[in-house]
Amino acid sequence: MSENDLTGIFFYHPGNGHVSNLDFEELIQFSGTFKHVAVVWDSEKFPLWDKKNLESEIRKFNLNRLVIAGYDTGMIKPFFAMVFSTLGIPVENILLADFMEHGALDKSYTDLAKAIVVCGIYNVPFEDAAKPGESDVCPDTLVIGGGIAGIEASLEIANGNQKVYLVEKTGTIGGHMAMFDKTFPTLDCAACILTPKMVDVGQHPKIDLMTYSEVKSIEGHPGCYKVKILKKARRVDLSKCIGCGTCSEKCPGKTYSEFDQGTTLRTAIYRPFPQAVPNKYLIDAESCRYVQGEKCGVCVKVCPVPDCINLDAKDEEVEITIGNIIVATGFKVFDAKRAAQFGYGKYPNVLTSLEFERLINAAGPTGGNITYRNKDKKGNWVFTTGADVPDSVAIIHCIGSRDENYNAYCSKVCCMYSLKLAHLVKEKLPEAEVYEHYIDMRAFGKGYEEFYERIRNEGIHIIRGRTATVKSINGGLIIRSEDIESGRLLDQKVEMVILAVGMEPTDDARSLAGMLGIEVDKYGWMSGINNISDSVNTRSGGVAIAGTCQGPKDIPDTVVQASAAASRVLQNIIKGKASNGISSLSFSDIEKRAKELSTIKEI
Amino acid sequence: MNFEPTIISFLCNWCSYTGADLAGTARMKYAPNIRIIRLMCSGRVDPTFVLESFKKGADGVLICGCHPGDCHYHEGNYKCLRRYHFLKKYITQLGIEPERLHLEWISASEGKQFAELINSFTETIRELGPSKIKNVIETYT
Amino acid sequence: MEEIRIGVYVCWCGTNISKMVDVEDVAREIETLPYVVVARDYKYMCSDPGQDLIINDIKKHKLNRIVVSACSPRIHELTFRKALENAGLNPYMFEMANIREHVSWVHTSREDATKKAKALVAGAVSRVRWHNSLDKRFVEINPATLIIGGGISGISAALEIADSGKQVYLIEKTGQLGGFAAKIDLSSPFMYSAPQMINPKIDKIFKHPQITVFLNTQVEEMSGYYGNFTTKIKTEEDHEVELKFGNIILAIGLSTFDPSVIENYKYGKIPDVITSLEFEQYLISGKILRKDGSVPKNVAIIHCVGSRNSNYHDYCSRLCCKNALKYSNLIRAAIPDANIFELYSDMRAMGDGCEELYSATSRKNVMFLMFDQKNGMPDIREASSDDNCKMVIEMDEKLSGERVEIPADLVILMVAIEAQKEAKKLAQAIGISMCGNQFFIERHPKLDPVATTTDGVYIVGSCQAPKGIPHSVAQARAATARILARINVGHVEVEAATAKVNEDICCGCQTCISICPYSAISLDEEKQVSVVNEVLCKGCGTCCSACPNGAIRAQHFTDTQILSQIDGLLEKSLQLQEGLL
Amino acid sequence: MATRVDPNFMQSLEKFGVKDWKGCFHCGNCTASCPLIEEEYQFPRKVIRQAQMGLKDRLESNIDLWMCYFCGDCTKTCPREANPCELMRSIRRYQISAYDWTGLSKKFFTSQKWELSFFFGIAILILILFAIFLPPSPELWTNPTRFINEQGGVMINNMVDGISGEKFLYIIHYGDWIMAFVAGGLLITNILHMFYLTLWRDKSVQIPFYAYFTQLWKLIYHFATQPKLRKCDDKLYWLGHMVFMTGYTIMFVLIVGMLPRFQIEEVVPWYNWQRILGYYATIGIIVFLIPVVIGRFRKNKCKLKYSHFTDWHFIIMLILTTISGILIHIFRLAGMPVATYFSYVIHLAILVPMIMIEVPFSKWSHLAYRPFAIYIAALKKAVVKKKQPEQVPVFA
Repeated sequence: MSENDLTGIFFYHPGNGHVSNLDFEELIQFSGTFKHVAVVWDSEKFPLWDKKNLESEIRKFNLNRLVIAGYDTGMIKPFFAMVFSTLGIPVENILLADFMEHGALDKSYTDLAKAIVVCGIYNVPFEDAAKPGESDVCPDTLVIGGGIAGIEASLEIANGNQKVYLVEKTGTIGGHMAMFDKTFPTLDCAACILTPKMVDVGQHPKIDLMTYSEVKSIEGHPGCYKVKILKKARRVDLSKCIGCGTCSEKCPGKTYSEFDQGTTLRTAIYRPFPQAVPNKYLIDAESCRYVQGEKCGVCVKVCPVPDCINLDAKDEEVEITIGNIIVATGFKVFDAKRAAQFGYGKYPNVLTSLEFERLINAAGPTGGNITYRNKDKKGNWVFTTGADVPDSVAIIHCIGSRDENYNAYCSKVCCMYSLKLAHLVKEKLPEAEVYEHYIDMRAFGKGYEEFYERIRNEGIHIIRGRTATVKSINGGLIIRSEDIESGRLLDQKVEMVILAVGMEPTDDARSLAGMLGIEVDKYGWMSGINNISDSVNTRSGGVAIAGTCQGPKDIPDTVVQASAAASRVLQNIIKGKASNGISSLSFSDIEKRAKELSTIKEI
Repeated sequence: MNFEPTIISFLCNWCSYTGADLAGTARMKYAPNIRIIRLMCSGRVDPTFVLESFKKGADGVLICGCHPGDCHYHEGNYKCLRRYHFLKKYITQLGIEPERLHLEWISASEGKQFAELINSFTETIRELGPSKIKNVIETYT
Repeated sequence: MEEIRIGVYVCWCGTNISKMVDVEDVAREIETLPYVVVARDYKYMCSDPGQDLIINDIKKHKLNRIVVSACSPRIHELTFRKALENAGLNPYMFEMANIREHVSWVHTSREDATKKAKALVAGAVSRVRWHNSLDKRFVEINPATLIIGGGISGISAALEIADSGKQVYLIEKTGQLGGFAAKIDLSSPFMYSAPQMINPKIDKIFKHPQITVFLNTQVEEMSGYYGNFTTKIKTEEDHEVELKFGNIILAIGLSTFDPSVIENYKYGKIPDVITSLEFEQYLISGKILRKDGSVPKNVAIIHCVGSRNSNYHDYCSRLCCKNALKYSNLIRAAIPDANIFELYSDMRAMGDGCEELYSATSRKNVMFLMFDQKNGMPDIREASSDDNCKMVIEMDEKLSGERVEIPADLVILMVAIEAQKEAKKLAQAIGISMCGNQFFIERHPKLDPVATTTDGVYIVGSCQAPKGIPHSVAQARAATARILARINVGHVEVEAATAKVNEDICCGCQTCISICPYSAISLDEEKQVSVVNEVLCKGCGTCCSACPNGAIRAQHFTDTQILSQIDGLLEKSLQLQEGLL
Repeated sequence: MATRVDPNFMQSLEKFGVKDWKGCFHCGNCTASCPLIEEEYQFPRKVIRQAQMGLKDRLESNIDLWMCYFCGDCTKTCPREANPCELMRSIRRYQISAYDWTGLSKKFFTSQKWELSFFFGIAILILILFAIFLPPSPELWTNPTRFINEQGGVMINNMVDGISGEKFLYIIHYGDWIMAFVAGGLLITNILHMFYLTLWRDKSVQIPFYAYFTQLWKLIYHFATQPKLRKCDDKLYWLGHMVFMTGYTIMFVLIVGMLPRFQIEEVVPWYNWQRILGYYATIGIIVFLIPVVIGRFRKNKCKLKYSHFTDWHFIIMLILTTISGILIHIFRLAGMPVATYFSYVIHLAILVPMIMIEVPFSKWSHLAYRPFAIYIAALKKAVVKKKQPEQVPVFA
């Protein structure tokens, strides 16, 4: 080996951004042991922006290659590239060994970090060196979550003639999309495009649909998992229920409807919504008088089918064997009560966007009429049909998103659905004034910008400037914001405020991810192997993620990701082999392979 | 009382029908005088269809297809265009004003153009008044 | 001949239809038409209970023709056909009347709309009488796949399919694989090295036994049909090769906007006004320098060049904002004391890690200045000697309301993403449609974003709409899921509504043969009649209207059916205009 | 005419105490969450923008900044944690230095060394002046009873050798006047400069002469009652600040304006007006300062989170002045002439440089700038109001 092939390593650990307790000292010591590594620098002890110094250092050690290891390595690459190019060393010889890219997030991944550095030192692509082994695969698949992502993934696999178990926590599939009224930017009615898919799932001979069920435990390895599924007591026999609804008419137990976002009341024995799949009733233990120990049982008496309702039914547990798992658990909406300045929960006519989706939906609480929310006799907040209609509605963007007090990330869809809601308000109430208060209008997808243009021309007031407060005055609401483009302060009196709430990971995302060996990011979104080149596969091999459990996204992106996850599963099934996942590899495996593949000869 | 014409329209499935659907999803408003028949291609528009429509009482016939070069079946719209010119001459000989038959290219993204077309064509027919051929046929049958 | 029993179902579609159309009245009136046995209305016909309603009625009333009057058949025809099948009825005994997209959503008078709805339903009823049973047909699927375009989408799709052991033909028009991803240095927002990501994949492609790569090759024409396509290509060595494959993935990627048409930006006139793509070259070479070799002190980055403006492109190119943020960070690293300006109109930093990148960038002394993309595009001029910089950008800054000038030594234009120039030609060769802006159009923008209206042809990556690497990869995989599923099943059902020759009437004039765009018709030399190849026939019906004898029938679109529909539509009892009576 | 942006301006503001400003993405939340904002004032976002872009002229002429009383509401809800409040305060420091034509203010704000040297320079000058011209009488040690009056208190004006009580009193009195004249003179010229920067420089604005009188009540009203502070912060803080401010003013008036009637040989009973006012002022200053100091250590309030060194200097000088003042009083009552003399000298050695720094150049000057800013804003408004009818055709 000639002197020219000496490698330098620069460890970069920026203090901001990444909260990592990775032991850089150990890594620095470790990388110094390689013979062709001439020098190891530590960013904390290196005069980073001094080009003259770097030039002389490179000359001193006669470096020809440089590995930048650590976090955000790309961020400083141009600095080294500028120096390399002035010294006449090929810039391609700067290699990034990014810990973030390959998933070495904290101290528990020190070995992985070492492996990443070794690949850099040997000039071997990490994915070539870190190639996990494969196991035989069981052809059945488990899909967790029955929203649009789960539906799409299940159909995709089942259409390939493979068995799918679809496990859904609630009583029906459909997820959030079923709650929407219209979808942007085509204004397709969400139910019109979704319900046929739901029906397909319900009828597909290859899909075993398990609603009102949860995954309890998972054992095994990629290609063969034994999964215990808790089937919560539905108390209504799915095979017997004819969905007539007589039970619900007579049921005395009342509670807020989850599907309608609490805008309506439902009975204890209920069907989540009229197009639910399976279109059968179930009993919610919390609000059922009988289950809560009171004397009841009306539903059993009125049910026309004998032995259909069994109020004493118990939860069941089933075990299935599957080879691949797709996680599509979705998101939850930001709890608007956390941002008290907007008055949600305090003023009845401050609504979240999802509540408004229900309100404006033809199947919603008022049959699609926009009315005020009032207190009824029992003190419940309900929308009353036939009441007055608001003549001014404000939509406030970025509630709980792009805000370092809550969630720093952008929820991606709020701008577009807000525009859609504005359009729907204008359509239903042509006389009403509609205001949109936004920071940056993020109309990014196909046809979105055109949609934005169209809404702008519909007479909707689109105002740049975040609203700071919502207050109540004389029954109306006063929203305060700055109109940034004219530089004026606006105190607007409106009658209804819609808060465009962002997306958050579901409450059980972390525990499920832990059970499956999936990484979650600092917010709780699940992450794939690599956020750029592979956001679907996960470290644990047999598990793929799809949809909004990976991060906020719109419906097309969700559908695409679901299909992508299904592709991974189908590929495994067709091959008959499943990858064991990076987490199955040890440091020495990767090091050994990197050495074998290396084109750099050791001294 | 204003004359409200009845117009039969033949739309190709891939471009024009989709364009008409788009006019709907975009809630563009147009005159309610049109009756749409979906065909797979404007090339399927048989001269008989047009003549029968007039015979049975249509005041106007509108044919829409994909823009030249965009035909889902490569060149069906060109075939249609040829028949259209021929038909125009033919109906004139029958005593029907040639303006009552119209061909227009509407793509899948031209919802707006579709709505505007319907409005302007309806207006044209309204100005022409009821089709005289109807009375002729009624008299002789 | 069996007795004709028609069931008619009028959908409310929530309030979508019922608001403008008196659906109950429609059902009531239609019930009086001949052959109609039942006519009902229901809130959501497409829902499970709605479909059950039809199925139960078919059994109960022995219906053998069904009309559903609801939304566009493009949305739900298949849904209801399936329901008919479930009830044991041939799916083609069905007709849909579109009273939503074509009635309730476009009209303003409830009276007129109801009248029109009645006419449309009557048309459908009188048409469905003449419907015939058509049989399902299956086509074997060739397990090989053709992928056009060797960018990141094409590469990902190729590897995905080939890794499951299926043959892939990868065609690339240039001399190397990698596409746009190979022209950039670092990916946004995480700044991972793009060559380190894509080069191993390219190596893998060339080594893969299941992938045949054709470089410097273009597809001129395509024949065949879903499951069995054929194309002839000329390889680099001028060999003519015939490829047979079952599915096509179009991944032809993107090109960029030429900013010289925007006069304000003086691209091509001032040497140090460069495009984002040129700047990527600066980054790859490690030389962020002006054309005269000096280090720029002031760097300005202008967003939305050619995007979001009706003079150029209406759409948002999606990637420019996050790439611009990337550039700011990288320039800050390369020239720590540079003044960096970002001129933007909306900061569209959405998606994983982008908002965080925006936040981090603004904390690195980057000055963000907002302009109006429609009416206030900045002006670049060469600086005078006392300006202490090479160029001056003048603009109306929207956040402050001031007119300001910005010193610049290097200006980077974030150019819009455009469709490939040859996209249109390719679309015509393969038979798929395009949007107004030359991107390929997908089957459904929400629920079917990678399939096209032509079965077996998929569009992935930026040729569908501008998108970044993660989304392109995901789309490539989404398409492969579909293909792998079909290959795994081995065959697929095809359209049954094809043309059919009545040999008794056919005189063998061969008009149809010359007119068929798919060469699906041939002459039976012995009988001297035309014969239709039902797999090749796509059912356009052009031949039927050309046949002088009426010997060819376009099944499901027969003359009788269409003429009866006209009859129904003009039914006098349902006429709009009483003056005609 | 386009203004050139200055990307490095914000950096230079960091010395004035700007913190966390970089994250701002101009959502407008701060402006909208401000309880004080009125239609015509545009802050804090607009101010942040002007600062970010380095529009110096705009900032110097920006009167709206003074309408902010630092309640911290904007900082609390800022989505990018850009701390608009601190930025506003820091830019006010920048403005004070811009109003000051001598350039000393800028030096004081940006360099601790400068301020301390100035302080000690004047303090030592005072000590030297005392040592040379007003040295203690040796009898303070040898015959202390000579300096005790009938009530048992020290006769404060007779402690210097060879100078009669009356003469001593008037030397100090005129000394005070000189100090007040210099400090006040500087302040007044700075205020005039403020008028120039914010009002007169813009030639398009013509203030009708009568407006200067009709709007004068605003100056006095806001100076005396600080109604905006009450609207902005919690009432207790306003009350504390009010007591502090009045105490301070009373003390100033007593010492500078009427020293011959305040600093008298006779020890008056506790209920005498002089002592009552003195006690009020002392307690007022202390009661307000103690929680502020504790707050600045604990950083328990938004406005107390970041302390610029000039804030600490001001507080320390004030505390030392107050303590030395209290000591004079105690020693005097206790009949300790030596201690009284030295605490008197030290008191002056702290007080004089404090006044010289704070009144024209530093934090204290907000006492003048704020009400004047409100006055100027009112004048501007008067112009706007007057202009509008002119645009209406006369013969309409």
